[in-house]
Amino acid sequence: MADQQHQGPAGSPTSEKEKLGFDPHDPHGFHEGEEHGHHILSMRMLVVILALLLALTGLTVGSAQAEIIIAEELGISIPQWVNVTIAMTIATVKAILVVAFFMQLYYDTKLNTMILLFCLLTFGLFIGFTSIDMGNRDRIYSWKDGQHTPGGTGGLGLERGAFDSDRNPRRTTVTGPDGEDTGRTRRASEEVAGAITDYSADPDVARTRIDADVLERLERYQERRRAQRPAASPNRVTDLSSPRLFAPPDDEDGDGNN
Amino acid sequence: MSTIDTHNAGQHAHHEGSYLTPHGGALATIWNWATTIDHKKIGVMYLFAIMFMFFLGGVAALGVRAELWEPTRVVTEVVEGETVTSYTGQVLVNLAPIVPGVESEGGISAGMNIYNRAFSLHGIIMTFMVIVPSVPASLGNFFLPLMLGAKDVAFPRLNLMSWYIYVFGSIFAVAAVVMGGVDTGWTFYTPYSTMTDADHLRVVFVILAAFILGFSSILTGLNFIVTVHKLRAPGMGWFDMPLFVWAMYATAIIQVLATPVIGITLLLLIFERVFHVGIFDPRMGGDPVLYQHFFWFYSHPVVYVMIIPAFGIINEIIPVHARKKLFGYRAMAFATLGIAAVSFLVWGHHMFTASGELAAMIFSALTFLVAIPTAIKVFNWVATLYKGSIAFNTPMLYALSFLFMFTIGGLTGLPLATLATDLHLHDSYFVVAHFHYVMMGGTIIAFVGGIHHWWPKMFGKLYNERWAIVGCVLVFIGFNLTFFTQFILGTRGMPRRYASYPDEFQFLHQLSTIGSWILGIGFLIHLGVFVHSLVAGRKAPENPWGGLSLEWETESPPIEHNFHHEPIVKHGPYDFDTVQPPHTDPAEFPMPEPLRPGERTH
Amino acid sequence: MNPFLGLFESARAATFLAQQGPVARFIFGRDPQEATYSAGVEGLFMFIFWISTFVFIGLMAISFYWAVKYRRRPGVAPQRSPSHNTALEITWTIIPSIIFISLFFVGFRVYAKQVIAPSDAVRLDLIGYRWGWNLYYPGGVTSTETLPAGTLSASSVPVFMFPEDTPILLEMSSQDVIHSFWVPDFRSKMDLFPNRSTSFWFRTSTLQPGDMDNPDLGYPNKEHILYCAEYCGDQHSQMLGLIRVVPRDVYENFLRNPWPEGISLVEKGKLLHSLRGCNACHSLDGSSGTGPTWLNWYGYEHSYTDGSTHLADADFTRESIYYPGRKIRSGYQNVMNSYLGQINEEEMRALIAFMRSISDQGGDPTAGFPDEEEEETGGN
Amino acid sequence: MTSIETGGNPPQHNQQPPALSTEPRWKRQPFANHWRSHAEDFDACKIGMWLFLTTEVLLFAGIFVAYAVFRMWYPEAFANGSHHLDVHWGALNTVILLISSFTVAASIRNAQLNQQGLLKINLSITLVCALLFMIIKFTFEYAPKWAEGKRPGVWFSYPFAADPNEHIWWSLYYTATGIHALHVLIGAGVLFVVLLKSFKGWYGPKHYTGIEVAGLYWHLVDVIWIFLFPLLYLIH
Repeated sequence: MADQQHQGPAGSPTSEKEKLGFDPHDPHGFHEGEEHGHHILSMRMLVVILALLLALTGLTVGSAQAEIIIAEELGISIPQWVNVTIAMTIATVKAILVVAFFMQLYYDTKLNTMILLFCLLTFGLFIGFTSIDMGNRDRIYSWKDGQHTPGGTGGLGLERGAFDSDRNPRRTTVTGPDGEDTGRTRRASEEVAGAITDYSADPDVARTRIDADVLERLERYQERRRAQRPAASPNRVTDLSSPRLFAPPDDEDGDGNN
Repeated sequence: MSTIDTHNAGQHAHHEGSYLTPHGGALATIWNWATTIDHKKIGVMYLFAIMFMFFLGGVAALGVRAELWEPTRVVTEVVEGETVTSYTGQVLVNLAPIVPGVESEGGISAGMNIYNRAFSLHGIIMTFMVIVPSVPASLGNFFLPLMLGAKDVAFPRLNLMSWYIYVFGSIFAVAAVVMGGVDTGWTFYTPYSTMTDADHLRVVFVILAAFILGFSSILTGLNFIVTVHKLRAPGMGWFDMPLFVWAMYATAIIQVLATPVIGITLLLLIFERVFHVGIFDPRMGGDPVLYQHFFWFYSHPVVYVMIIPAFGIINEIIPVHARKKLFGYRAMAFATLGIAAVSFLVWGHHMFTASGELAAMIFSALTFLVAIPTAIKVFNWVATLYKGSIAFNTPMLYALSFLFMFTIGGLTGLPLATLATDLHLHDSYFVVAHFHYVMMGGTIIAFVGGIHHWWPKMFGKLYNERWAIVGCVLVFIGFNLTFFTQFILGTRGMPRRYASYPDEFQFLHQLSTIGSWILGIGFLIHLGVFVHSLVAGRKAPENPWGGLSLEWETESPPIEHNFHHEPIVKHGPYDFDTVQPPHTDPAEFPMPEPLRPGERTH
Repeated sequence: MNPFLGLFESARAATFLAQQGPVARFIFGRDPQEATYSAGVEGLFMFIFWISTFVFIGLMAISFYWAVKYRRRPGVAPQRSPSHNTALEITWTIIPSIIFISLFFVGFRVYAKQVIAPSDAVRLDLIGYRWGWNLYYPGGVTSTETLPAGTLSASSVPVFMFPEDTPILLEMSSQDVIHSFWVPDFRSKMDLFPNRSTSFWFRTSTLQPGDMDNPDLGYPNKEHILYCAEYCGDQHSQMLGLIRVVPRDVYENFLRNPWPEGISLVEKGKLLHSLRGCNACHSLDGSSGTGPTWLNWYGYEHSYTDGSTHLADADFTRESIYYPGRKIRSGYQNVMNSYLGQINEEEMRALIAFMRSISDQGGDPTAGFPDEEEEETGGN
Repeated sequence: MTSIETGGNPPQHNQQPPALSTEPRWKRQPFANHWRSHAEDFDACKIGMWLFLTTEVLLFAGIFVAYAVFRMWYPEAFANGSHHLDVHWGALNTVILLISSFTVAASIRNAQLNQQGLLKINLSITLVCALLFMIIKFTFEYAPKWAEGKRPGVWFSYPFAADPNEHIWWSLYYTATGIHALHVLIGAGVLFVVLLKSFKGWYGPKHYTGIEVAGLYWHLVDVIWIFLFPLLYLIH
């Protein structure tokens, strides 16, 4: 009785199906013509897969070691992407072997494969878009940086048509020290900078003094920017000099070292 | 109606009572409910737990609105030669003596700190404990198997476990509230969330609560996916499913794929707070923007976990109460799946102001993709009304309010998806109003409408239609008064999460606060209607609205195993023009004239 | 230039028309700053607004009309009606898609203007902290003026002066948590991060003689309120600022002589107390906030979390401001940021003089800087 | 009973008929009454488990994303940190996990073929492998590194760090391997329950859902390690 029930329907499924117009045990034809879930892997197959996996492990360790040896003994440095590609390719192959055979996905319903693929797709979206943002924050940096000067000097940067809001800058006539016409015009913002430069000569306001030599200042500023900018992400400023809020219990001075 | 009774009558000699029939005494009944694996009982327990949490979150919201009645004004006066500074207009500061962790002598900070705790509490409870589980865990649990013609969900014990996880997580959250609450906001943005309240476990408790609730969400989603795949009644193909089921299915996919990411995010956040691992801490080389990516990778898709079930409910309410085949069934189904798919591509629009121009551009473009299926849905709902037979009862009024408010919520999403305008509107009251129009005006309104729609089926009792309509109208007025003003506040420059504001905004804030009271009264009326119905409601017929999906075939309330016989599906869920609904009187629900030979309706 | 050029031009015309009118003024309140992008943002918003309003009213009118016309009548069967119409469905998919695509392009176009400053912009550094802003003018000058307590419902609002008709580029970073620089009149904002620098630019308007937002000033000026838009803790709503656009000569004069004429060291210290955000945590009336009050701080011995007591003299005050984590007052948390590099020697002197002036043990705050003498006083 | 009455076995069938109680457990294992057959129950459990594995993969996705981003920013810190890991222990642990995966796969085969003795042996080997993995992890990897000050985040006190951001590497290392080790422990716990049940004869040709599902989980733990191993130990 129990067994009979476990084995599913009594009677002829075909006739039921014909009578009802669908298979009552598989109403939407989901499993039609599919025999799955009960595949029994042969022992030989299992051993072969294990052997492959162990061999691949050896290969990936070996290739990583070989690279170090090549780099140290022969002095040839192999680009990083080679290392990454080899290691990740081998890892992927290993994972596919485990998933397809040990986990029997190869013999399983298509739905489970779909589930795994959707999972990987989501993973891909997550890592892809996050990397796009985190790795490309400097992409428009060349437009945003490099030409501005502290205090504003104007005109020294490259003229950029497309994104320059100041297509028709308001220009004013530059007058000399005694109010005479010098025949030059300058941009609005230059005037402020010029005004500041003038003060630098005034000993009373030494605090507000900025270097008269704008070119030199521009160079120094850009140098500082370059120094601040790690190779991979130029606009990150990591200030490690500031004391840490949370020091370990035995870290008296809060600088992270005991 | 369509059930083919192939049974031998003798087989069902035993009588099956309603699932609400008590088993023995009070203790036995409580034990029976606490250990039940019946999806209906779990759904009902979820419903009441969610209503309770909604009440808690609502009280916090009223507190927030009360604080904003007046800005905090700094008054300095000279008393006996000394300058004394005092503050007026603070409301919540009166709670300082009973809120642990707040210095009642803290000057201007104390009241603002309590305000911050209030809005954080409101956000955390409403997001993680109300809206995310609201429709799937309560109505979904109850009606998904019924609509599929199944006896239960695929994994009933897992379902019970998910309920207990929900309770466990909520207890953590409530414990944190009792300990004084947190002021992180529901987004837990680092580095603020790793620095605030540094010597207290409150924040960790709340994060842990959200983490635990994630598992509840995952288990519900997993259960639903397998249920939809494996337990559809014979004859029910994919496109014979009610759209509520489609919505649950799409929701479940998002829950399964997105929730684990919030799991790891919150885990790392706990590590950050407890062990200071530095992954999100800028002082140690970590990155707050990375946290935002992690957080929104979950929390944007979860916005669709919140709203897609509401679409599902509206998809049921409108055709049934308009007695009209839903317009564009397949478009609806594909739009649901489309929204679910696109939901994973747009999280970056929460970070337009966090620099990253390339990503901003990509995410802005992708965000507009969401608008297309959403627009299709709205058009389809409106088109469904055409030549229907529209009953102005509570569920339908709620569905129409949903149409009104969700359309506003959706349209105001456009300037937020547009890069340039978002830079102005981001983190302003415009955003607050926008997501309340979607989450509250969309999800909660649909949820309440859905509860009214299915209440007779769930509890076998009718409710007082007149008072329910009064409640609905009050909710509609109160909601729009509360939140429409906030759109204008936002465009005029009111930033969100402000405990105080310049005087120019006061009038609109006061309107908004008055709206919140009306809204509160509306919900209290609904509560009264529900309690009255449970205590003294009239017995509900099997099919009070003339619905066609399978849940209307069984009794009200359903029997313990849902159906006396496994139903066999022979018609679509919305074929109102060709099928007389089960258990209905043709005089009350007359059919359109039969087709003339050669005539096609679609 | 590209196939969308025509689209841009027509959209630009549409946004220009859309931004005019009382509805835009009702929605946005003040006029947009006459910078390059502010009007564009507002126009784009109004463009979306009018499309949305049209769609919304249309949809609601149809719904309402049908809902009433086809309301249920007892015993009356509904009419037959189609349940789908491919042509209609495709139409209402395509048309919104086209609108959305164009919105994206126009939005991106304006966004590019918002994030990319002109090459001749005046570059200034802005630092956000809880709960205030420090703007560094050339030569290290910072703001020296706050609005009276209570203005804009905030305890202190620093005033930042900018010269008229000048593009300004702010290089921004944060000291502690994330903040966001939002000037609603400019219709744009940008976040400040503790570990990366972001930028925000705007063009100040050309002042007309009638621009007198603050009539007490003797010169034309325009004022814009600056808000912190990213939640940053207790006094997030107090983190305001006032951007004051002034004539160039006023600005130049400010850079030359930032402090008001004849200001005493103590008054300067008192100004710095609110300008540098000390007031967010340290009260002057004896009430305890996030940090200890300054009233009767100087010259007294206080106990610290490590069990020690220490006299608050000038040196200790200096150490507490520059290295706040070294000694934590009992009953308080280690939350203060170091002001090393932000408060220069003169400002430090002013702050100490101010603390002395509000302490019973402070002695004569105007009497120079005699540390030895102070220690004697404290020892008594 | 007609075959259209397919709503699973009615409740009363869930109780074992007393006459059959001497049969092995797997022969009289009922299926839940909302299923139509054992096969459906088994299928559903597998789909459910795959969905659960999906969530596990996406949980680890967070760590992989953090790894990718910080590696992009601090390549030096990652290269230096990676050099401090002993590739031999890592490789040994990989081999141990692969073998354990093999024995779990074999134990499913044993259950399918009713080889009760081998089933128990294979499951026991798996548990021993899990134990070995954890011992190696804690004794030879965590303990010495922790003692040398190679610790996560703020606890990092290794004096010879060449890059200021090396603590980030260690944070990720401990987080990734720690969460993975937690999964190993959970997997071992589940397999231990399976082993106990196998002594009571729960698993056989017609009923091996529990062992199949536990096995899937164990394989996933293995797959994640397959990726963690090169990322942490091999890519300099």
